[in-house]
Amino acid sequence: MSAWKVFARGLWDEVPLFRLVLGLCPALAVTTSLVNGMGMGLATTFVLLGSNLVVSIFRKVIPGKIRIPAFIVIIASFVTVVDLLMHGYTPDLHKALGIFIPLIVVNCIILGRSEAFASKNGVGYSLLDAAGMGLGFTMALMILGGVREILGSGSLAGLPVTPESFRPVLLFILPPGGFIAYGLLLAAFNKLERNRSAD
Amino acid sequence: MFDSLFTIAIAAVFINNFVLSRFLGLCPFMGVSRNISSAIGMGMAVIFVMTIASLVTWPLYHLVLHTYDITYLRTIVFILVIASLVQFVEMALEKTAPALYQALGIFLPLITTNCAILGVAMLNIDDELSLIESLTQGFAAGVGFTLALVLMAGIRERLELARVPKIFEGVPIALICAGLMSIAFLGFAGFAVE
Amino acid sequence: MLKQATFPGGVHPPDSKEATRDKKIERLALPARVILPLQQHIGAPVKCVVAKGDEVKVGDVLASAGGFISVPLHATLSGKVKAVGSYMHPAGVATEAVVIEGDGEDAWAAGAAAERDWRQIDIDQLRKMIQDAGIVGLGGAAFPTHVKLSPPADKKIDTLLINGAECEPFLNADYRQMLERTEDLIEGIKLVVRILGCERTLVAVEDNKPEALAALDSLLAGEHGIEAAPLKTKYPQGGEKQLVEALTGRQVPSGGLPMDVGCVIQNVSTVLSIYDAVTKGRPLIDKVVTITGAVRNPGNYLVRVGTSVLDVLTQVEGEIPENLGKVIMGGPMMGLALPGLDVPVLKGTNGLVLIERPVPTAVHDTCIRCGGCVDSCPVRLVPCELALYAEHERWDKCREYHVKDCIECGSCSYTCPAGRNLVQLIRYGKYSVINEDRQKKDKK
Amino acid sequence: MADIKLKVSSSPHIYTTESVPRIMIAVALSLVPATIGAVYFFGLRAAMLIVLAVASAVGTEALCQKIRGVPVRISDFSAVVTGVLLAFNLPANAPWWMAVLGGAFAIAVVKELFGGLGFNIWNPALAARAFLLASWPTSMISSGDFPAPRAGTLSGLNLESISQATPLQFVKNVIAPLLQNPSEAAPAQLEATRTALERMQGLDYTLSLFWGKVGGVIGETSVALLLIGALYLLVKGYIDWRVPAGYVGTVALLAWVFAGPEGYFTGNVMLHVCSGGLILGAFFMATDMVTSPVTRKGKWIFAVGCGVLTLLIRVKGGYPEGVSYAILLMNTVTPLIDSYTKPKIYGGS
Amino acid sequence: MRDIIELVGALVLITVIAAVVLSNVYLLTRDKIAEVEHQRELNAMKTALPAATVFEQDTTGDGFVYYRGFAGEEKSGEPVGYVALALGKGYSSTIRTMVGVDPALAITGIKVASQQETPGLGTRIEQVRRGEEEPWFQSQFRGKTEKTVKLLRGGGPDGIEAITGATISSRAVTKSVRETVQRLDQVID
Repeated sequence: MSAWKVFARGLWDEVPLFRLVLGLCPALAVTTSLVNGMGMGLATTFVLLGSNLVVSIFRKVIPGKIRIPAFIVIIASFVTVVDLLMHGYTPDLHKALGIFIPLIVVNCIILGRSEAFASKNGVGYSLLDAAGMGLGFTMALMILGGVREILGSGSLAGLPVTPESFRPVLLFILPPGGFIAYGLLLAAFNKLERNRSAD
Repeated sequence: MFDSLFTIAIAAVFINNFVLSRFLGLCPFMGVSRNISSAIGMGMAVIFVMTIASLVTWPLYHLVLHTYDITYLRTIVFILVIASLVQFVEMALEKTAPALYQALGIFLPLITTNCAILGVAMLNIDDELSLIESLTQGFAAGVGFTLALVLMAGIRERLELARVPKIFEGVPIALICAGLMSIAFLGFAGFAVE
Repeated sequence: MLKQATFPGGVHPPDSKEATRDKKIERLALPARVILPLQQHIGAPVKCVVAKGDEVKVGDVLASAGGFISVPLHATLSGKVKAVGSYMHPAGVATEAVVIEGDGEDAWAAGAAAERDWRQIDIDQLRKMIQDAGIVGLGGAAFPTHVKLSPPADKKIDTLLINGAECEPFLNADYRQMLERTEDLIEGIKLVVRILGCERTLVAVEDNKPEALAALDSLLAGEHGIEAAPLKTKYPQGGEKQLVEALTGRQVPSGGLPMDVGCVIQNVSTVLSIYDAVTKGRPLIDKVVTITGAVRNPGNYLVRVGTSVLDVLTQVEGEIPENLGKVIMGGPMMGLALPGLDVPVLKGTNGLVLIERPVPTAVHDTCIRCGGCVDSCPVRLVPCELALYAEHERWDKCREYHVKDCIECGSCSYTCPAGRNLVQLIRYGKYSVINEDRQKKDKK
Repeated sequence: MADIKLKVSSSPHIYTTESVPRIMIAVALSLVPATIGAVYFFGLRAAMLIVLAVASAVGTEALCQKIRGVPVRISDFSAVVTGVLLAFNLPANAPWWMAVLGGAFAIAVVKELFGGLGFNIWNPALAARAFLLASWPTSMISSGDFPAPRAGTLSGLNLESISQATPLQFVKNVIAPLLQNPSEAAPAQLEATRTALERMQGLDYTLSLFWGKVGGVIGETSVALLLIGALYLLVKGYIDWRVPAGYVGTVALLAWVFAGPEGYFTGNVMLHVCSGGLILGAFFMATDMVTSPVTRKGKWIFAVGCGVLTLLIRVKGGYPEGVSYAILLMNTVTPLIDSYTKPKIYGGS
Repeated sequence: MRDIIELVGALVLITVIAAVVLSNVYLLTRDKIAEVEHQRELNAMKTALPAATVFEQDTTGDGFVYYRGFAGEEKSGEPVGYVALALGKGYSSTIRTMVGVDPALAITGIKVASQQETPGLGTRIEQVRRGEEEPWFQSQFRGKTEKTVKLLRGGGPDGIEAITGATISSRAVTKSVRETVQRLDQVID
């Protein structure tokens, strides 16, 4: 497989959230705004990069039987690092994302990539894979966050983008709106994909 | 004391339902809600593990991590504890209660990656709850999860027979359902529990 | 008189019986030819004993019983066997049938038409006579009657129910026979009681037939253990299970028979056929059929079994109306829509209902879950959901929803405002499940 | 002769004269008295909201059916009913676009995404109301914002600030807090509150609720007009009496026991029954066939559940009326109720 | 058996390495985090009591925490006011509000530190109107005293105007602020 393919897979064909429907909890909980979505996406990407890197380096040393717990420890370590760094340097974002930062540890995407990819491939490919998946996830979160922020708050990245007469649809920044917006986006994605495969 | 426990329980089940308003445990919520009987099985397993996880993580945090000022290890410790707990519960059940193991067994391995378990353990700490309050929250969160899951399963069994547009089949319509359920649960907002 | 008995559920279609209610039974002239499908009952197949060219007289055996759960078939016309071959059956499939061309003489086979006193005959002999006369349940099921009259020793029968409910709209065949042959009917009932040895007999009649009830009441006044039982007019009051529940409060266990709760049910026409067979040595060769609907001469006619519907209608109507859209053999709720007119009247035929073009059809909508079908189902199924599961071929769910208990009465389809083909879908589910069961059994 | 073509179909060969459009038209007709009432009470603005909601619902239905590639069946009137019921749940001063968006949400998201008529899980009108309430809360429930019907107001209560709140809002937002924290209020204010409360117990007040002299959303105003329509549906057999009976009965009982201002068994039953949209909800929305159980036992459970939740929300919850959320919550439970209340089949063990 | 020991050993090793790495990251970020938290608190206190630049924490015998605010660089002399945290049970969360008073117990300002009320309703306690600098609801509290901190239709100098449709949140803030002012009254003499 070409390096580009490894990278690009996460951006479209296997984009988490729209294609694999993984990592739902953070996707819905924190995407009330574009920035939150991006923050969560980047934090996840960081953990993905780190865990894929470490796992692929030590993939031949880690005994198969304790593979999963070992991966979990590695992932949890990177999550803690992100948690601490964000607390120190992006305190507002850290506050907004709350317990969903430590919960990155149970995001199935990360363990999934360690298990399915990094434990079987070299460092370079594993990093590319992590970058692709991470960016795909970030992108998806940003789309979801962006849509919800525009509709629910009338702003994007905190800046007002709608005319003053627009009265934001608060539902979209409430929990039900998260589910509904995601459901609609997912269907839109299915539609795109069907059109694409029909061509 | 009893009042505060009641408040915590009602909040976790209805007002801030773990699934529908806190967005915890969504993967199993989507994955195991296709039929009612497995939803009940999964729900029971989650209630069980959540309660035990609350029971174990609380002292661990307050007596060990906090005492030695290594609270930053919380994530790593909790996830390991929960993972081994699930393993242990699975083995113990198999030995002592084979019938229960038969019923819950297949769901237990799925629970390790259920963020609601880790989530409740962390919320117990963040909300500064006492041990008994943590236990209550753990149990109630499990009940809330089960409630949402079983309701969803009932709905999805009916949806199987509905003429849902193609692009909405499967997860998208389930998400819309979750959204409408969540709208219905807004009715519990602002409950004054004394 | 008993309190008007009934069962939960059911529907109230317009009874449409006025046109033929007061029409005396008329005997139709002999047809030129009869078509007699060999298999006219549920059970073991018969063996054809005639061949093309054979001369037969009325009452001659054409096919002999193929076992205990089987009855012979008799010639209903004297003449010549014209063919033994494949002919269209009212159900729309071609089946093996014997065709007799009449000689116009109506000569009876030897031994027929002898007068006998049933009180003198031994019970086993009676059963044998009933089987030999080719008698099957005439209420519609066409199950060999002698079998129902031979309960296993471990099943104590305490109640005999005579089914005169005739709950199908339009039909009056049973009603007319109850009025015109009341005494024969009562004799026949006593005959059956003697075979079964039961203590109590109820003659069930819907309360829209007060004259029949009155006639029975007056003749039964002095009788011990036999009484007329008025039923609320409701479809499907004449269903076996519904009758048992309405009159005895018992429920036939799922998958079981009325016998399991100590009941035997015989239709009014069946009882009269038994009476004719035993006392007159007359096998089942003709049948009272109500002809009604879009016809000029509605009435109740005594028809030779095997007469083609075309012949019957030509005789009654003169010529077939051009705008004829549908012919139902039986009642409109459970009857068969005929594929054409060249099909024979069968032993179990009790009516022909003609419908003009354009044939009214249901508008098909989606289920709005009104629950009407749930309230109307006499066996308490949930037809709306069951039908959806059958539509999606979810046999596991069909089982869970007890699809095999459906009696196919059609109440659900009748009552459905969305015009859903509920009973049709459920029937599909039922036979698929039964097939699945059979395959599983075969594998073992 | 032999060429006569007979129609072959499987039994039964006769059908009821009922049909889905007939039922829906009857429901729409049953809402006519209350609609006339709404226009009388709130003027042309109410008429405009109703028309917009109906137009939006019907238009959305046609559009969705076009997109889905199924026959357009707006003539079954179900979208009309949804539109009217949605408008009935709006305050008369709601902005016009809320009626439009609500109608579109009800049909597109709550009904057509599930496959259209018969497949939706939630009552479209109520879900749309909840959507509007969550999205633009200030336009939906502001206290003091409800226009009073022209036939009279609550002004006799001498508390200017609440003169146009619905009675239950008044009880929840004004009376209850005052009685809980008497220290916050001036003695005169407290006295006035007590008087108001007493007045609300009286027959005169109940009658004014019954005839429609008290503010609220546009469809709930007159109990009398709603009951005329409900009676029509009951006589026609299009709604099952069990649902409204169980629902209203439960609310009445629980209100008497638990909703008293001064302890148990002092609740004002008529206030809880005749206001807060209970009659509208119990007769016209909880009875929605599609979203309520099909079995009789299930209907009882559904009705009692609605009653319990309604009163729970009124007494303990954040909203003063509770009817729409109670029904939506029970809609959620309906599939489960249905699968656990299957009747015991004939001859089953 | 040896297998198991090896496996457990490997896992322990991984965990220990992880712990060591993490403790170093922790040490690196600890001060920064502490500073961030301190700054956040300080900002809230400064909004509540703008006249003060430094604050001194004190705790009463029964555990009530409050701060004295001083105008200069030093925590000495007469305090320019006091700050304490008010906790009020709102519609769907506990609303934490920093309350500042001057020595005469007139409110100098309040700052809602955290809340999770209903968006669009309760959250309007923090709403800043277009073209304005500070949240209009909170700014009403400035200058109010224990007597005038109460909900009043129309607001004005004698009361607080509640947020339309969010009476519970409004009352929660108002009530908790009033109680905190009362508490401070007992503390300062």
